[in-house]
Amino acid sequence: MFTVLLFAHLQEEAGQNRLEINSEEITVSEFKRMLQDKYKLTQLDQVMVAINEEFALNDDTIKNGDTVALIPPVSGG
Amino acid sequence: MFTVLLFAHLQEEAGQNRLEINSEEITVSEFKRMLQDKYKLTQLDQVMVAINEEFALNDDTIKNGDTVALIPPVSGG
Amino acid sequence: MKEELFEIVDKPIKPEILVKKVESREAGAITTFIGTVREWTKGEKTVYLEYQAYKPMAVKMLKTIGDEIQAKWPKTLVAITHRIGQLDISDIAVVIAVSSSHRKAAYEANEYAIERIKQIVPIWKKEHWENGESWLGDQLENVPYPDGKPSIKE
Amino acid sequence: MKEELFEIVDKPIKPEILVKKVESREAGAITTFIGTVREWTKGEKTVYLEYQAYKPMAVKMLKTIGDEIQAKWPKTLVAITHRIGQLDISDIAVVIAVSSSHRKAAYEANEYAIERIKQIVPIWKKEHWENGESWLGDQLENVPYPDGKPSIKE
Repeated sequence: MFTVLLFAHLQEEAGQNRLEINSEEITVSEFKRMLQDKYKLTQLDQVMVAINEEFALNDDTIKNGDTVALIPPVSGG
Repeated sequence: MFTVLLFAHLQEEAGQNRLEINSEEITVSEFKRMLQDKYKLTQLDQVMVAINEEFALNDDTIKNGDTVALIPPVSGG
Repeated sequence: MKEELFEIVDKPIKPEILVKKVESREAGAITTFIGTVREWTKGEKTVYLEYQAYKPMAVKMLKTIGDEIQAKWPKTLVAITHRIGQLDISDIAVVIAVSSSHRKAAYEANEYAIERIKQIVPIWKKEHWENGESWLGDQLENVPYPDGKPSIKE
Repeated sequence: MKEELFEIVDKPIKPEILVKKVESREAGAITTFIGTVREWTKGEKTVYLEYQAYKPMAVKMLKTIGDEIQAKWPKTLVAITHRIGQLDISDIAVVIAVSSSHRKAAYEANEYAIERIKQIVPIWKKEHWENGESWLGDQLENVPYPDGKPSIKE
Protein backbone atom coordinates (compact mmCIF):
# COMPACT_ATOMS: atom_id res chain seq x y z
CA MET A 1 0.00 0.00 0.00
CA PHE A 2 1.39 3.38 -1.02
CA THR A 3 0.17 6.82 -2.03
CA VAL A 4 0.58 8.28 -5.50
CA LEU A 5 0.45 12.03 -6.07
CA LEU A 6 -0.56 13.39 -9.47
CA PHE A 7 0.15 16.82 -10.91
CA ALA A 8 -0.52 18.96 -13.96
CA HIS A 9 -2.05 17.14 -16.95
CA LEU A 10 -1.88 13.77 -15.17
CA GLN A 11 -4.06 15.12 -12.41
CA GLU A 12 -6.58 16.31 -14.97
CA GLU A 13 -6.45 13.07 -16.94
CA ALA A 14 -6.99 10.96 -13.85
CA GLY A 15 -9.60 13.33 -12.44
CA GLN A 16 -7.93 13.18 -9.05
CA ASN A 17 -4.71 14.33 -7.42
CA ARG A 18 -4.02 11.24 -5.32
CA LEU A 19 -4.34 7.48 -5.64
CA GLU A 20 -3.99 4.88 -2.90
CA ILE A 21 -2.47 1.76 -4.41
CA ASN A 22 -2.70 -1.67 -2.82
CA SER A 23 0.38 -3.49 -3.93
CA GLU A 24 3.38 -5.40 -2.76
CA GLU A 25 6.77 -3.78 -3.11
CA ILE A 26 7.36 -3.08 -6.77
CA THR A 27 10.00 -1.36 -8.81
CA VAL A 28 9.46 1.99 -10.44
CA SER A 29 9.29 0.45 -13.89
CA GLU A 30 6.73 -2.14 -12.77
CA PHE A 31 4.75 0.70 -11.23
CA LYS A 32 4.79 2.67 -14.48
CA ARG A 33 3.54 -0.36 -16.38
CA MET A 34 0.74 -0.71 -13.85
CA LEU A 35 -0.29 2.91 -14.35
CA GLN A 36 -0.42 2.47 -18.07
CA ASP A 37 -2.41 -0.76 -17.99
CA LYS A 38 -4.73 -0.08 -15.11
CA TYR A 39 -5.14 3.70 -15.05
CA LYS A 40 -4.67 4.44 -18.76
CA LEU A 41 -2.27 7.30 -18.07
CA THR A 42 -0.46 8.41 -21.22
CA GLN A 43 2.91 9.93 -22.03
CA LEU A 44 4.47 8.11 -19.10
CA ASP A 45 7.82 7.81 -20.85
CA GLN A 46 8.26 11.54 -20.22
CA VAL A 47 7.24 11.24 -16.59
CA MET A 48 9.71 10.98 -13.72
CA VAL A 49 8.91 9.22 -10.50
CA ALA A 50 9.81 10.56 -7.08
CA ILE A 51 9.74 8.41 -3.97
CA ASN A 52 9.39 10.37 -0.74
CA GLU A 53 10.34 13.60 -2.47
CA GLU A 54 13.47 12.27 -4.17
CA PHE A 55 13.78 11.46 -7.87
CA ALA A 56 13.89 7.69 -8.34
CA LEU A 57 15.36 5.42 -11.00
CA ASN A 58 13.54 2.61 -12.80
CA ASP A 59 15.19 -0.03 -10.61
CA ASP A 60 14.33 1.63 -7.32
CA THR A 61 11.75 -0.10 -5.17
CA ILE A 62 8.53 1.38 -3.90
CA LYS A 63 7.82 0.18 -0.37
CA ASN A 64 4.82 0.02 1.86
CA GLY A 65 3.89 3.49 3.13
CA ASP A 66 5.94 5.40 0.55
CA THR A 67 4.68 8.57 -1.05
CA VAL A 68 5.22 8.30 -4.78
CA ALA A 69 4.85 11.29 -7.06
CA LEU A 70 4.52 11.34 -10.81
CA ILE A 71 6.55 14.27 -12.11
CA PRO A 72 5.73 15.29 -15.68
CA PRO A 73 8.36 17.47 -17.37
CA VAL A 74 8.58 20.53 -15.18
CA SER A 75 8.00 24.07 -16.41
CA GLY A 76 8.72 26.39 -13.53
CA GLY A 77 10.63 29.63 -13.76
CA MET B 1 41.30 79.60 -24.43
CA PHE B 2 39.64 76.47 -23.10
CA THR B 3 38.62 74.90 -19.80
CA VAL B 4 40.21 71.78 -18.36
CA LEU B 5 38.40 69.66 -15.78
CA LEU B 6 40.38 67.52 -13.36
CA PHE B 7 39.19 64.50 -11.39
CA ALA B 8 40.34 61.98 -8.81
CA HIS B 9 44.07 61.96 -8.08
CA LEU B 10 44.76 64.61 -10.74
CA GLN B 11 42.46 67.01 -8.94
CA GLU B 12 44.32 66.38 -5.69
CA GLU B 13 47.73 66.68 -7.34
CA ALA B 14 46.82 69.95 -9.01
CA GLY B 15 45.04 71.24 -5.95
CA GLN B 16 42.16 72.40 -8.12
CA ASN B 17 39.38 70.87 -10.19
CA ARG B 18 39.50 73.26 -13.13
CA LEU B 19 42.10 75.13 -15.16
CA GLU B 20 41.56 77.85 -17.71
CA ILE B 21 44.17 77.54 -20.41
CA ASN B 22 45.12 80.34 -22.76
CA SER B 23 46.23 78.67 -25.92
CA GLU B 24 45.75 78.48 -29.63
CA GLU B 25 44.13 75.37 -31.05
CA ILE B 26 46.29 72.41 -30.14
CA THR B 27 46.06 68.69 -30.55
CA VAL B 28 45.38 66.37 -27.66
CA SER B 29 48.96 65.11 -27.64
CA GLU B 30 50.37 68.65 -27.63
CA PHE B 31 48.01 69.41 -24.77
CA LYS B 32 49.22 66.41 -22.78
CA ARG B 33 52.82 67.50 -23.27
CA MET B 34 51.91 70.97 -22.03
CA LEU B 35 50.34 69.50 -18.89
CA GLN B 36 53.43 67.50 -18.16
CA ASP B 37 55.87 70.36 -18.72
CA LYS B 38 53.93 73.23 -17.27
CA TYR B 39 51.67 71.65 -14.66
CA LYS B 40 53.87 68.72 -13.61
CA LEU B 41 50.97 66.27 -13.76
CA THR B 42 52.19 62.67 -13.66
CA GLN B 43 50.97 59.34 -15.01
CA LEU B 44 49.47 61.08 -18.02
CA ASP B 45 50.08 58.10 -20.28
CA GLN B 46 47.22 56.38 -18.44
CA VAL B 47 44.95 59.39 -18.76
CA MET B 48 42.31 59.77 -21.45
CA VAL B 49 41.19 63.13 -22.74
CA ALA B 50 37.58 64.03 -23.42
CA ILE B 51 36.58 67.03 -25.46
CA ASN B 52 33.07 68.28 -24.77
CA GLU B 53 32.14 65.02 -23.04
CA GLU B 54 33.40 62.71 -25.80
CA PHE B 55 36.57 60.64 -25.62
CA ALA B 56 39.19 62.16 -27.93
CA LEU B 57 42.16 60.70 -29.77
CA ASN B 58 45.71 62.09 -29.72
CA ASP B 59 45.25 63.73 -33.13
CA ASP B 60 41.99 65.47 -32.28
CA THR B 61 42.11 69.25 -31.96
CA ILE B 62 41.09 71.28 -28.94
CA LYS B 63 39.38 74.48 -30.03
CA ASN B 64 38.62 77.80 -28.43
CA GLY B 65 35.79 77.43 -25.90
CA ASP B 66 36.02 73.65 -25.61
CA THR B 67 35.62 71.85 -22.31
CA VAL B 68 38.43 69.37 -21.97
CA ALA B 69 38.41 66.71 -19.27
CA LEU B 70 41.29 64.58 -18.08
CA ILE B 71 39.95 61.11 -17.45
CA PRO B 72 42.20 58.89 -15.33
CA PRO B 73 41.46 55.17 -15.51
CA VAL B 74 37.89 54.87 -14.32
CA SER B 75 36.81 52.72 -11.39
CA GLY B 76 33.06 52.93 -11.20
CA GLY B 77 30.77 50.01 -10.56
CA MET C 1 13.84 33.75 13.66
CA LYS C 2 15.32 31.92 10.75
CA GLU C 3 14.62 33.41 7.36
CA GLU C 4 13.74 30.88 4.71
CA LEU C 5 16.08 31.11 1.74
CA PHE C 6 14.03 28.78 -0.46
CA GLU C 7 10.29 29.23 -0.64
CA ILE C 8 7.19 28.41 -2.63
CA VAL C 9 4.53 31.05 -2.00
CA ASP C 10 1.08 31.89 -3.28
CA LYS C 11 1.36 35.64 -2.74
CA PRO C 12 3.18 38.30 -4.81
CA ILE C 13 6.97 38.19 -4.45
CA LYS C 14 8.91 41.30 -3.53
CA PRO C 15 12.42 41.05 -5.06
CA GLU C 16 13.83 43.49 -2.48
CA ILE C 17 13.10 40.96 0.27
CA LEU C 18 15.31 38.41 -1.45
CA VAL C 19 18.05 41.00 -1.92
CA LYS C 20 17.95 41.59 1.84
CA LYS C 21 18.28 37.85 2.49
CA VAL C 22 21.58 37.61 0.64
CA GLU C 23 23.11 40.92 1.72
CA SER C 24 26.47 40.63 3.45
CA ARG C 25 29.46 42.79 4.33
CA GLU C 26 31.55 40.45 2.18
CA ALA C 27 29.33 40.93 -0.88
CA GLY C 28 30.44 43.21 -3.67
CA ALA C 29 27.80 42.01 -6.10
CA ILE C 30 24.19 40.93 -5.85
CA THR C 31 22.40 39.66 -8.94
CA THR C 32 18.69 39.07 -9.14
CA PHE C 33 16.67 37.25 -11.75
CA ILE C 34 13.00 38.13 -11.89
CA GLY C 35 10.90 35.86 -14.05
CA THR C 36 7.73 37.59 -15.17
CA VAL C 37 4.67 36.50 -17.10
CA ARG C 38 5.10 37.49 -20.74
CA GLU C 39 2.07 38.39 -22.82
CA TRP C 40 3.19 36.82 -26.11
CA THR C 41 4.90 33.46 -26.59
CA LYS C 42 5.53 32.27 -30.13
CA GLY C 43 2.61 34.24 -31.53
CA GLU C 44 0.15 33.10 -28.88
CA LYS C 45 -1.35 35.69 -26.56
CA THR C 46 -1.34 34.59 -22.93
CA VAL C 47 -4.26 35.76 -20.80
CA TYR C 48 -2.97 34.38 -17.53
CA LEU C 49 -0.86 31.55 -16.17
CA GLU C 50 -1.43 29.01 -13.49
CA TYR C 51 1.46 27.45 -11.61
CA GLN C 52 1.19 24.27 -9.60
CA ALA C 53 3.90 22.77 -7.41
CA TYR C 54 4.60 19.60 -5.52
CA LYS C 55 5.42 21.94 -2.70
CA PRO C 56 7.57 20.00 -0.19
CA MET C 57 9.63 18.43 -2.95
CA ALA C 58 9.92 21.76 -4.78
CA VAL C 59 11.35 23.42 -1.66
CA LYS C 60 13.72 20.48 -1.25
CA MET C 61 14.90 20.79 -4.86
CA LEU C 62 15.42 24.54 -4.48
CA LYS C 63 17.62 23.76 -1.47
CA THR C 64 19.46 21.19 -3.58
CA ILE C 65 20.15 23.90 -6.16
CA GLY C 66 21.42 26.09 -3.32
CA ASP C 67 23.79 23.29 -2.25
CA GLU C 68 25.00 22.79 -5.82
CA ILE C 69 25.75 26.49 -6.06
CA GLN C 70 27.63 26.51 -2.75
CA ALA C 71 29.78 23.68 -4.09
CA LYS C 72 30.45 25.31 -7.45
CA TRP C 73 30.75 28.93 -6.29
CA PRO C 74 31.89 28.90 -2.66
CA LYS C 75 30.98 31.91 -0.49
CA THR C 76 27.96 32.87 -2.53
CA LEU C 77 24.61 33.32 -0.79
CA VAL C 78 21.46 32.27 -2.64
CA ALA C 79 17.75 32.85 -2.08
CA ILE C 80 14.97 31.64 -4.36
CA THR C 81 11.23 32.18 -4.14
CA HIS C 82 8.76 30.76 -6.65
CA ARG C 83 5.13 31.76 -6.71
CA ILE C 84 2.27 29.38 -7.55
CA GLY C 85 -1.40 29.90 -8.31
CA GLN C 86 -2.86 32.24 -10.89
CA LEU C 87 -0.55 34.91 -12.31
CA ASP C 88 -1.41 37.74 -14.65
CA ILE C 89 0.74 39.38 -17.31
CA SER C 90 3.82 41.06 -15.77
CA ASP C 91 3.35 39.27 -12.44
CA ILE C 92 6.53 37.86 -10.95
CA ALA C 93 6.71 34.05 -11.00
CA VAL C 94 10.18 33.56 -9.59
CA VAL C 95 12.97 35.58 -8.03
CA ILE C 96 16.56 34.39 -7.61
CA ALA C 97 19.04 36.50 -5.65
CA VAL C 98 22.74 35.66 -5.41
CA SER C 99 25.40 37.61 -3.56
CA SER C 100 29.11 37.13 -3.98
CA SER C 101 32.28 39.02 -3.31
CA HIS C 102 32.88 39.26 -7.05
CA ARG C 103 30.42 39.78 -9.85
CA LYS C 104 31.32 36.89 -12.15
CA ALA C 105 30.17 34.28 -9.65
CA ALA C 106 27.00 36.24 -8.92
CA TYR C 107 25.98 36.18 -12.60
CA GLU C 108 27.01 32.58 -13.24
CA ALA C 109 25.41 31.15 -10.12
CA ASN C 110 22.21 33.06 -10.79
CA GLU C 111 21.90 31.77 -14.35
CA TYR C 112 22.74 28.27 -13.16
CA ALA C 113 19.88 28.49 -10.65
CA ILE C 114 17.22 29.32 -13.24
CA GLU C 115 18.49 26.59 -15.58
CA ARG C 116 18.28 24.05 -12.77
CA ILE C 117 14.83 25.23 -11.70
CA LYS C 118 13.68 24.43 -15.21
CA GLN C 119 15.18 20.96 -14.91
CA ILE C 120 14.57 19.57 -11.44
CA VAL C 121 12.01 21.58 -9.49
CA PRO C 122 8.52 20.04 -9.61
CA ILE C 123 6.56 23.10 -10.68
CA TRP C 124 4.23 23.17 -13.68
CA LYS C 125 2.89 26.02 -15.68
CA LYS C 126 -0.48 26.02 -17.41
CA GLU C 127 -0.92 28.65 -20.08
CA HIS C 128 -4.35 30.09 -20.56
CA TRP C 129 -4.73 31.65 -23.98
CA GLU C 130 -7.73 33.44 -25.41
CA ASN C 131 -8.78 30.21 -27.11
CA GLY C 132 -7.48 27.40 -24.97
CA GLU C 133 -5.18 26.19 -22.26
CA SER C 134 -2.32 23.77 -21.90
CA TRP C 135 0.13 22.47 -19.35
CA LEU C 136 3.66 23.16 -20.51
CA GLY C 137 6.55 20.83 -20.05
CA ASP C 138 10.23 21.13 -20.63
CA GLN C 139 10.03 19.16 -23.83
CA LEU C 140 7.90 21.90 -25.34
CA GLU C 141 10.61 24.38 -24.55
CA ASN C 142 13.20 22.07 -26.06
CA VAL C 143 14.95 21.25 -22.83
CA PRO C 144 14.81 17.47 -22.88
CA TYR C 145 16.22 15.31 -20.13
CA PRO C 146 19.19 13.85 -22.05
CA ASP C 147 19.07 10.51 -20.25
CA GLY C 148 15.41 10.47 -19.43
CA LYS C 149 15.83 11.98 -16.00
CA PRO C 150 17.03 15.14 -14.30
CA SER C 151 20.70 14.74 -13.51
CA ILE C 152 20.16 14.63 -9.80
CA LYS C 153 19.81 11.56 -7.67
CA GLU C 154 20.77 10.94 -4.10
CA MET D 1 6.83 62.94 -17.20
CA LYS D 2 9.78 61.13 -18.66
CA GLU D 3 11.60 58.75 -16.38
CA GLU D 4 15.35 58.91 -16.63
CA LEU D 5 16.81 55.52 -17.50
CA PHE D 6 20.42 56.56 -16.88
CA GLU D 7 21.27 58.50 -13.78
CA ILE D 8 24.06 59.59 -11.48
CA VAL D 9 22.68 60.30 -8.01
CA ASP D 10 24.03 61.21 -4.60
CA LYS D 11 21.28 59.51 -2.61
CA PRO D 12 20.71 55.82 -1.81
CA ILE D 13 19.53 53.77 -4.80
CA LYS D 14 16.42 51.61 -4.56
CA PRO D 15 16.78 48.64 -6.95
CA GLU D 16 13.01 48.17 -7.13
CA ILE D 17 12.68 51.58 -8.81
CA LEU D 18 14.94 50.42 -11.63
CA VAL D 19 13.00 47.18 -11.96
CA LYS D 20 9.85 49.28 -12.43
CA LYS D 21 11.56 51.32 -15.14
CA VAL D 22 12.23 48.27 -17.32
CA GLU D 23 8.99 46.37 -16.68
CA SER D 24 7.01 45.52 -19.79
CA ARG D 25 4.28 43.18 -20.91
CA GLU D 26 6.76 41.72 -23.39
CA ALA D 27 9.31 40.96 -20.68
CA GLY D 28 9.72 37.43 -19.43
CA ALA D 29 12.95 38.12 -17.59
CA ILE D 30 14.37 41.02 -15.64
CA THR D 31 17.92 40.83 -14.32
CA THR D 32 19.40 43.27 -11.88
CA PHE D 33 22.98 43.78 -10.85
CA ILE D 34 23.52 45.51 -7.53
CA GLY D 35 27.08 46.58 -6.84
CA THR D 36 27.69 46.99 -3.12
CA VAL D 37 30.60 48.19 -1.03
CA ARG D 38 32.60 45.20 0.14
CA GLU D 39 34.40 45.33 3.48
CA TRP D 40 37.52 43.40 2.47
CA THR D 41 39.49 43.71 -0.76
CA LYS D 42 42.68 41.72 -1.13
CA GLY D 43 43.30 41.67 2.60
CA GLU D 44 42.64 45.40 3.09
CA LYS D 45 39.72 46.47 5.25
CA THR D 46 37.69 49.24 3.67
CA VAL D 47 36.16 51.76 6.07
CA TYR D 48 34.22 53.64 3.44
CA LEU D 49 34.37 54.61 -0.22
CA GLU D 50 34.07 57.87 -2.02
CA TYR D 51 32.86 58.04 -5.61
CA GLN D 52 33.38 61.01 -7.86
CA ALA D 53 31.95 61.43 -11.36
CA TYR D 54 32.26 63.73 -14.31
CA LYS D 55 28.53 63.81 -14.15
CA PRO D 56 27.27 65.01 -17.57
CA MET D 57 29.73 62.80 -19.41
CA ALA D 58 29.00 59.86 -17.11
CA VAL D 59 25.29 60.10 -17.92
CA LYS D 60 26.15 60.35 -21.61
CA MET D 61 28.35 57.25 -21.41
CA LEU D 62 25.64 55.32 -19.56
CA LYS D 63 23.31 56.21 -22.44
CA THR D 64 25.96 55.04 -24.89
CA ILE D 65 26.06 51.70 -23.07
CA GLY D 66 22.27 51.58 -23.36
CA ASP D 67 22.55 52.19 -27.11
CA GLU D 68 25.21 49.50 -27.47
CA ILE D 69 22.94 47.05 -25.68
CA GLN D 70 19.97 47.94 -27.88
CA ALA D 71 22.13 47.20 -30.91
CA LYS D 72 23.46 43.90 -29.58
CA TRP D 73 20.31 42.65 -27.86
CA PRO D 74 17.31 44.22 -29.60
CA LYS D 75 14.12 44.64 -27.59
CA THR D 76 15.83 44.75 -24.24
CA LEU D 77 15.13 47.65 -21.89
CA VAL D 78 17.98 48.94 -19.74
CA ALA D 79 18.18 51.28 -16.75
CA ILE D 80 21.36 52.16 -14.86
CA THR D 81 21.84 54.33 -11.79
CA HIS D 82 25.23 54.98 -10.21
CA ARG D 83 25.62 56.68 -6.87
CA ILE D 84 28.44 59.08 -6.01
CA GLY D 85 29.67 60.62 -2.76
CA GLN D 86 30.53 58.76 0.43
CA LEU D 87 29.36 55.15 0.70
CA ASP D 88 29.60 52.83 3.66
CA ILE D 89 30.02 49.06 3.73
CA SER D 90 27.03 47.29 2.08
CA ASP D 91 25.76 50.52 0.53
CA ILE D 92 24.69 50.19 -3.10
CA ALA D 93 27.00 51.93 -5.57
CA VAL D 94 25.34 50.90 -8.81
CA VAL D 95 22.20 49.15 -10.03
CA ILE D 96 21.68 47.83 -13.55
CA ALA D 97 18.28 46.49 -14.58
CA VAL D 98 17.63 44.78 -17.91
CA SER D 99 14.38 43.34 -19.14
CA SER D 100 14.01 41.05 -22.10
CA SER D 101 11.52 38.60 -23.47
CA HIS D 102 14.02 35.79 -22.85
CA ARG D 103 16.45 35.31 -20.01
CA LYS D 104 19.68 34.76 -21.91
CA ALA D 105 19.71 38.30 -23.29
CA ALA D 106 18.79 39.72 -19.88
CA TYR D 107 21.84 38.09 -18.26
CA GLU D 108 24.24 38.84 -21.10
CA ALA D 109 23.22 42.46 -21.55
CA ASN D 110 23.39 43.06 -17.82
CA GLU D 111 26.91 41.68 -17.51
CA TYR D 112 27.94 43.63 -20.60
CA ALA D 113 26.69 46.82 -18.94
CA ILE D 114 28.81 46.45 -15.81
CA GLU D 115 31.89 45.57 -17.86
CA ARG D 116 31.39 48.68 -19.98
CA ILE D 117 30.78 50.88 -16.93
CA LYS D 118 34.19 49.81 -15.68
CA GLN D 119 35.70 50.78 -19.05
CA ILE D 120 34.11 53.98 -20.31
CA VAL D 121 32.09 55.76 -17.63
CA PRO D 122 34.03 58.59 -15.95
CA ILE D 123 33.48 57.61 -12.33
CA TRP D 124 36.29 57.14 -9.82
CA LYS D 125 36.41 55.34 -6.54
CA LYS D 126 38.58 56.34 -3.61
CA GLU D 127 39.08 53.65 -1.02
CA HIS D 128 39.45 54.76 2.57
CA TRP D 129 41.16 52.11 4.66
CA GLU D 130 41.95 52.19 8.36
CA ASN D 131 45.47 53.39 7.56
CA GLY D 132 45.23 55.29 4.31
CA GLU D 133 43.35 56.14 1.17
CA SER D 134 43.79 55.79 -2.56
CA TRP D 135 42.04 56.50 -5.81
CA LEU D 136 41.55 53.28 -7.72
CA GLY D 137 41.91 52.96 -11.43
CA ASP D 138 41.19 50.20 -13.84
CA GLN D 139 44.83 49.30 -14.09
CA LEU D 140 44.80 48.28 -10.44
CA GLU D 141 41.97 45.90 -11.17
CA ASN D 142 43.80 44.50 -14.16
CA VAL D 143 41.42 45.83 -16.77
CA PRO D 144 43.79 47.75 -19.03
CA TYR D 145 42.68 49.61 -22.11
CA PRO D 146 44.22 47.33 -24.76
CA ASP D 147 44.94 50.16 -27.15
CA GLY D 148 45.34 52.94 -24.67
CA LYS D 149 41.74 54.06 -24.84
CA PRO D 150 38.23 52.84 -24.21
CA SER D 151 36.97 51.27 -27.40
CA ILE D 152 34.34 53.91 -27.99
CA LYS D 153 34.74 56.97 -30.11
CA GLU D 154 32.18 58.89 -32.07
